[in-house]
Amino acid sequence: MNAIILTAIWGIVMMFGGVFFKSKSTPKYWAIAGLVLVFLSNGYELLNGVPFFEIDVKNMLHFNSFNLTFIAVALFCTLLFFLLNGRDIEKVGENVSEYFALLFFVLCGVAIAASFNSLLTLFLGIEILSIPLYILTGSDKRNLKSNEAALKYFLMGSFSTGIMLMGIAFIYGGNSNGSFLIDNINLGEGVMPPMIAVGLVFLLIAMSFKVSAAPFHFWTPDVYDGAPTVFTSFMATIVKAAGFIAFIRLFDNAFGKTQAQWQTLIVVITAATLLIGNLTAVFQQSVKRMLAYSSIAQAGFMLLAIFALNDYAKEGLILYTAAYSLATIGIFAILIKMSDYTIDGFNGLAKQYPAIAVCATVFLLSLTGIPLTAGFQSKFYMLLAAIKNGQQNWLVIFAVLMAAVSAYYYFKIIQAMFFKEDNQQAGAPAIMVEKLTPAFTYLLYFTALLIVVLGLFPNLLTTWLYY
Amino acid sequence: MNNLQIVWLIPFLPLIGFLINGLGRKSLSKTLSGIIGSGVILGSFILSVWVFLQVKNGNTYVAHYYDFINLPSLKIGFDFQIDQLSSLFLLIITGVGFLIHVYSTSYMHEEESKDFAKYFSYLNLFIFSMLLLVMGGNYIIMFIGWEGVGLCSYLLIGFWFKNNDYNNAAKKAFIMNRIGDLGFLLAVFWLIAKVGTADYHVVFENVHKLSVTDITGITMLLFVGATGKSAQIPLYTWLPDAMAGPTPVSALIHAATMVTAGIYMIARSNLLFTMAPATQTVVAIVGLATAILAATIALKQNDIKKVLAYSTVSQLGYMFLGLGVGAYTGAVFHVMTHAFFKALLFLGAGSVIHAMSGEQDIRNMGGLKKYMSVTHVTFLLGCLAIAGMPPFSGFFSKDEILAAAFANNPVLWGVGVLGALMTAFYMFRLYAMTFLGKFRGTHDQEHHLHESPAAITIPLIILAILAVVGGWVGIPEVFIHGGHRLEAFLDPIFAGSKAITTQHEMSHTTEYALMAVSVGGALVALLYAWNKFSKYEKSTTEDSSIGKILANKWYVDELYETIIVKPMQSLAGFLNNTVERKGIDGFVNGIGKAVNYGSRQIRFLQSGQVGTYILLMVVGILIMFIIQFLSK
Amino acid sequence: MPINYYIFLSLAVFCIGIIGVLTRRNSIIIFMCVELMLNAANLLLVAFSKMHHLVLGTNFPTLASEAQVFVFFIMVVAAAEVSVGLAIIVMLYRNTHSVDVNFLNRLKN
Amino acid sequence: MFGNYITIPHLLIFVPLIAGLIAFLIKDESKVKAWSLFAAIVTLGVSVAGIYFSKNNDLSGLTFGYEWLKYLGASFAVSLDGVGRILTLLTGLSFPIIFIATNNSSYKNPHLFYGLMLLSLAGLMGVFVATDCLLFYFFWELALIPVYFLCSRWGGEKRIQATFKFFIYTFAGSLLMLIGIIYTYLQTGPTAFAPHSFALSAFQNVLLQPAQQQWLFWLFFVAFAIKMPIFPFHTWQPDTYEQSPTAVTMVLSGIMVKMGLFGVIRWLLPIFPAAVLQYDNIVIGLCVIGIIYASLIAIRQDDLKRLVAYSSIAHIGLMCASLFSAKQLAIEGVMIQMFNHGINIIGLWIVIELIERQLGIRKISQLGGIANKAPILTISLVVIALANIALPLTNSFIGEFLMFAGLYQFNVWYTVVAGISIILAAIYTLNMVQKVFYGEVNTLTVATQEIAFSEKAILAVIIVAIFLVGLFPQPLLQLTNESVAFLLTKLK
Amino acid sequence: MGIAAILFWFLSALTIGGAIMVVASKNPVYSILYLIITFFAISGHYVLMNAQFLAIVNIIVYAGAIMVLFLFVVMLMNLNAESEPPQKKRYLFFAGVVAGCSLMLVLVAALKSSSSQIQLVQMGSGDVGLISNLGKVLFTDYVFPFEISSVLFLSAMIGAVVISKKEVVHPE
Repeated sequence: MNAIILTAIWGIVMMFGGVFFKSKSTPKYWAIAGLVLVFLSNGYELLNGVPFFEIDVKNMLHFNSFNLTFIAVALFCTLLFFLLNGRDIEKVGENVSEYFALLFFVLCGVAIAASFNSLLTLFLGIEILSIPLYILTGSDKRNLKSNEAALKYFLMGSFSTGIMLMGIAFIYGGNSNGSFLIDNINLGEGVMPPMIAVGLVFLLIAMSFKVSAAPFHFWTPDVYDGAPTVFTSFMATIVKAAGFIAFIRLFDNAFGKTQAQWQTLIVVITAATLLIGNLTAVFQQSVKRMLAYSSIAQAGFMLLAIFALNDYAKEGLILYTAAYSLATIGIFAILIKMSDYTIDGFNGLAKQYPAIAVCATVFLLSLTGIPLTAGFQSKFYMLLAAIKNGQQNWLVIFAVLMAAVSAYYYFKIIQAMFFKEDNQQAGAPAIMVEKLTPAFTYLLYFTALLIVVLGLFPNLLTTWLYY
Repeated sequence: MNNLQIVWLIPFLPLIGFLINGLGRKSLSKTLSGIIGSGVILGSFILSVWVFLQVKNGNTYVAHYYDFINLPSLKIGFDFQIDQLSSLFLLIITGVGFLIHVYSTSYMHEEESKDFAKYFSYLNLFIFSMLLLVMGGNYIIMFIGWEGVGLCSYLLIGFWFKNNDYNNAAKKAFIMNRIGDLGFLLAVFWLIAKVGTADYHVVFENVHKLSVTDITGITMLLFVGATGKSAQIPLYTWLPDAMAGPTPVSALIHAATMVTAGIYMIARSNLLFTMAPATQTVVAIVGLATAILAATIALKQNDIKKVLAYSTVSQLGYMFLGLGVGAYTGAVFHVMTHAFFKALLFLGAGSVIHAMSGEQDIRNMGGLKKYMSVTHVTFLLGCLAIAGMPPFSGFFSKDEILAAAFANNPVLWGVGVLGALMTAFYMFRLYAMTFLGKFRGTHDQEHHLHESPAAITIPLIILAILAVVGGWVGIPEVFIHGGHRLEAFLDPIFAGSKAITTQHEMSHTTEYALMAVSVGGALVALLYAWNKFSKYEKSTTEDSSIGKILANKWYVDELYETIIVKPMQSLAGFLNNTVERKGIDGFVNGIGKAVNYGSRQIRFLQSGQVGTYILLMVVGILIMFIIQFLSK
Repeated sequence: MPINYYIFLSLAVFCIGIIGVLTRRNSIIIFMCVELMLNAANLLLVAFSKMHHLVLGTNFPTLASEAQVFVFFIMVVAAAEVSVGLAIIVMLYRNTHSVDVNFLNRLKN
Repeated sequence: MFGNYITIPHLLIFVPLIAGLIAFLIKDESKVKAWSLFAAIVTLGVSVAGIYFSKNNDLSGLTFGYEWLKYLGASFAVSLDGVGRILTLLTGLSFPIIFIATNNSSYKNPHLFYGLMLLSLAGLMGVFVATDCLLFYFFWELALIPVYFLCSRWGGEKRIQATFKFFIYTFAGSLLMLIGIIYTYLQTGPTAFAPHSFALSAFQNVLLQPAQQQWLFWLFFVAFAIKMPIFPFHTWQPDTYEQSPTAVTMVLSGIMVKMGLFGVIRWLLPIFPAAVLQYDNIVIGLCVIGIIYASLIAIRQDDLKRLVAYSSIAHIGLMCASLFSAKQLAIEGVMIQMFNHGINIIGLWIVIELIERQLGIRKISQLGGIANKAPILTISLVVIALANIALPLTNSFIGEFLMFAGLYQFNVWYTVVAGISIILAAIYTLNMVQKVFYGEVNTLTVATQEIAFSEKAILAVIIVAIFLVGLFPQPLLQLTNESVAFLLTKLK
Repeated sequence: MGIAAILFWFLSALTIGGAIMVVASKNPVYSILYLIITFFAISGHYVLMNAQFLAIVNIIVYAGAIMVLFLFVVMLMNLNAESEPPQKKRYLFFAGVVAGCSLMLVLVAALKSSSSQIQLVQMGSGDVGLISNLGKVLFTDYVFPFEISSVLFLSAMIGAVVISKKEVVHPE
């Protein structure tokens, strides 16, 4: 609750700040300060179970350790993102303060989507999270790619909103309680009435769209590619993670007992997502676009949690979102500083910036799922959950084979950094667009270290679920 | 503790010699390495004599040193078995070995000092391995020696490693030996699987528990091993090629000792073979066939060492014939006499080659009688011995084998005698072409001709004496009552076999008649060859067709090349180029390529047009609904 | 009225909206078709609300109002979406002088 | 030694790990060489101490499990049993040898090179001492990563593709194994803290239906088969060996392939006995095909490294076949042969490295006559090569003899076919010796010089090891006796 | 057939007809006008179901505000039938139609057997849809969503500003 209220308020603060802030870099500090505040207040709520604000939400929001932990993760990752990329947000355009305001609103949406307990709050949360993103995607107004991405995102996003509403309507119509509350939708184990089933499929499709699962992923590569890179980093991590948390909450709490009746769908979606994400990523030359596809691929793995729907799945999903977000934010933070976004642009990075290259390697290894990184632990949990579920073991095997494919494209970057020579010709542009500040470098170390620590002791995170 | 426990010294001394010569080859002078090399063998010889005296009265002793392998299901001790058979072989190996070492000090004197030392170290290593082979108390230790001698043979054949032909010969010897070794090993595995051990005495005690299949299989495989080591059909072709090595090596390894390892092994396992009549028949037939085949080839060879090599193969064939017909004593007897006269012949040939400055073609020799009298006389004695002329040693041993063959099956005897005739013929062809007539070499060579130094001639003389008198330990009953001292001596070894075979008692008349036929025939062949080839002139006339086949060794090498080597090479090439590269690796890479290809194709889904995207999404929605509602 | 009539009516409108999205290239019209889809959902929700009210209304008088409030929120969201969407379309039009969704396809593959 | 908290297995992991991290900081080439040699020797000391101090053979003897992922039932449990001891000894012995042998090679960025080498040492040690399946998997992957970097950074021309193939191949295999691990884990019983357990003992006692074992078996086996490698999963190997820097090739072929065998011994045979007995014929059949296949291909190789690579495939195939025969003799043979093969093949690589470093070539067809110039080198190679083809009194003979003897008890015909490799091995080895060392020198080899003292010394160490084990194998056999006995009780 | 039924069928026909014409009209301005007709028809449905508040909001917000905005933009851009981008690829057109119709078919098939077909919709009566009732609910039970939707509007507002501020275009 704290997070929802405070992010909304701080978003307004940032909005008005735009009028008063003189320097271009002031909003960043305000934003960071606000975020720290939100993070701490959320932490307080997580530890004490009591929010600052006593608001009767009529059971439309529900807070427990699961979603509070996730919100904490999301806030923490955003904080890291602000710290690492604050300067880059400033470079996107002139309305810096507004960007931060929008980011806060997105966070508000994230918090709502993570803690909804009614289809209404789910819908509102997702919209609050989406609409600012349409704008952020198009915020690089001078760039036609950004324009195109915004249009595509917007059109397809609102299309999926239509789908989702249709689903909500059928769910509402189908259950005889006449309620949008998740608890009331909760069905028995019997055969679903057709209306519920139709609504469920619509909702499944809409949620799949939000988490960019195939075949509803088409917006992802283009939007991630076209959006200003800083915002891609944010979208691909925190927002997508929130989508997953909403997804699993909805399908676990509302439809968990009838899982057998819709599991086939999720299997098909998971398999398709893994296949398309990994396969298409292989060919990409642009690292940014490759990461977009890789985010689809990672979504495929996260979908295993929806497929499994057990305790391991929930623990694992939190871990996965954290691991994936940290690594992706890290790799994007480096990518933003590169002058050339193609894989060849990374050639010889290790020679000129060995420490950065090592950090990037840690991020990529984590994304691949090599032990000692958080990525391994999260993939491990996903597999654990999926195998525990016991159905469709071929899907698990398929998933790991696709993970092997993913090693192929992640390691292409590692190869470029370490084993290839940089462009030695005179007049060739430098690898990095600007000199890296020590703070940036140390933060990067910190992120990498965090990934390793989580890789060794994932319980540092999962233990909060049982707080 | 039995004082025979120290027999470990016998192989240990050559090992020391090997190590000293091997490690100190740069610092040792030639004299010193010669003395060390020969001295250690002399030491072993003296010990062997002592051992011989210990076991003369029928004692046997197994010396256990340590547990080589000690597992719950298999115990193999590092054991030496000292009995009559091994002590006899010890004497032959160390005795003949010592003579050949002495001979080598002179023969190899032209080598650089480090090569000289290397040579002696190899020779010592060979003696060490050979001693392990015959002293081993179980099949494993025997196998260690068995492969060890193969290795030394490889090293010594390829001693002049700059020459690729020599290397090829060495390689061929090793590989063919290994084929046999595989058979040996499989037999040992079989034994271990069935008996649970490889110790001789345990195996022989439990032999009655084995089924006929087992025994036949084991003995067949052992015999395969023997064909490799002892150059029998089909694995004999390496031995003539092995003549690439220095001549003393040929004398020691490829005539006197190593090649008789197969006979030793079968004699050692006589009980097994006796209980496997089928194998015995095979052994006899293969032995005889080898004897005849090699003899025919030897008829047309012109290289002095090649003739001797084929004669070795042929004589080994006789030994196997003996083993096959159950005349174990005869076979061992022939091993002994053969060791004397064949070593003598090889060393004599070496002396000739030495004098001829490396020339080995007998067509370029002739009339050497007058230049090298000692060599000539000793060589002649050797030839008489191998031709089976009484009372030279070869007569007695060969006669014993042939007599046993006759008792078994007269056909075997008949073919055996035919081989004996050929032996007499080609040996005297060799003798005549080398020593009689007039010299056919270059003027330069003639100028160099000389008798060899004492280090060469003395071993020749000693061996010649042995070649003459060596057979007297086995004078058959028909001549002297109780004359066969060797048989009595070896009786403890073969008693088990004798107990279960029926003895064919032949009348003395028959025996005399058999001897008369073989000796008479050999004498005729001998005189014919003497007469014909002492007047040999170089001629360019083509051989007759059969002569050509014989001169080309029945084209067996070519046959092997065609049916084994070439197909194997092309199979390997096929596997390497096609199966490996295109097949398996192609498949693995194909997965990668397929992923790449799929990636290139699947990206076209991402057409960049919103319309298409939404269309695909709608199709996806349709599919979802169809799965959900219509798939049931 | 049986509820099925409303369901099929809504579905018809919804599908027409989808067909519009699929067949038109003018981004404004596509957007309008999306609005059509939203309205289909609205109509359905209201119909369901009244359906539930018929059954439950006597015991829970305010229960069925939930769906109508929901529709209200959908309209809110739609309004917000429209403002953003039109802003984006206008921006695009300013840059390219086209409202064709297929005009820009720099981002692909 | 240090009480209950730091035991020898822990030291085996952490000494090289910490030393490796320190090595990253030492930029000076000679210093980092000295440091890593020192660290490797200390590790060797620890592994020797491990043999000395851990006489009893049960896996709990030296175990101390730190709580690690307690709620998952995983712990940082390490221990040394017979197999572990023999392999840690091999690993401990190999690294000093490798460091000394390659002391004269200079690498770009030596601190990275040696740091990564030490890290891979730590990873390997971890694999051999882990008694917790998750921990095992951790180390299993971790050993791979440094090697990947080593090969790709310091390897030959086509290193990137070759290593990449190797990496993806093994990674895919290990992921499949991970599925198997998780599935088995979910079948284990609860512990005090967790619903299931990753402990080795739990895995060994898990009750699996034959149907479950059947597919779990393949998941594990594929991972191990790729690592070993077994025909037809072997094609990464020759390329990788060829392209890697020789020091890394030594690690790969000397030790890393043993990971696969070790995996079979520790994790496959005891856990899925029913499936092992069901599929033994298929696996052994594959192995036997591989033995002959690889030996035949080795005959046609022109590159020294590829030749040794294929010979290694053949040898490993025999070891794997023997393991699956589940006969006491055969498994004993494998145990000792793992050690011997490591020593021998490292010896072979050293010789190849010495040739390549001097002449810059390793094509058999280009070499020749080296024996004229460098007799010590030649003798060393001949001895090691002969040991490699299992000549009696060398170490390999013991192993191969026992393996064949055991395999024979399993099935005669497999033994006969596999036995042909004895002959084929002689063919390719002698061919190689002849063409590389004998004959006359040519223009490319005329500059060959005799090797330096340190290299002689290291080759001497290897040769002494070869003969020592060849003559007195019993102590090494003794080491693994009880492990084998345990394995056999599982396979009954 | 009662008056309600007649009205229902009429309004339904109007709704669907309007919707079809939205899609089918070449001229964007006509599309907008047909859309307004559709919205009015839907509002009629709301009235029919006694959801008065929604009927009014629908007309004010949708047909009024939103559609006017659309119209304004279209006029601003001076879009007409000539400037309309043609669907060049016929197969895409047919694919779209076929896909949409199939979806309709599948959904109808899925819901045809719905047990709710016998359930009736309360027409003309029932007071849940009255302004007073809804207002009460909105400001008591639904006050949180109501407040939080202000965030939505704020972000939309900021967005519109951020997006619409004029900046110089450098393509690519």
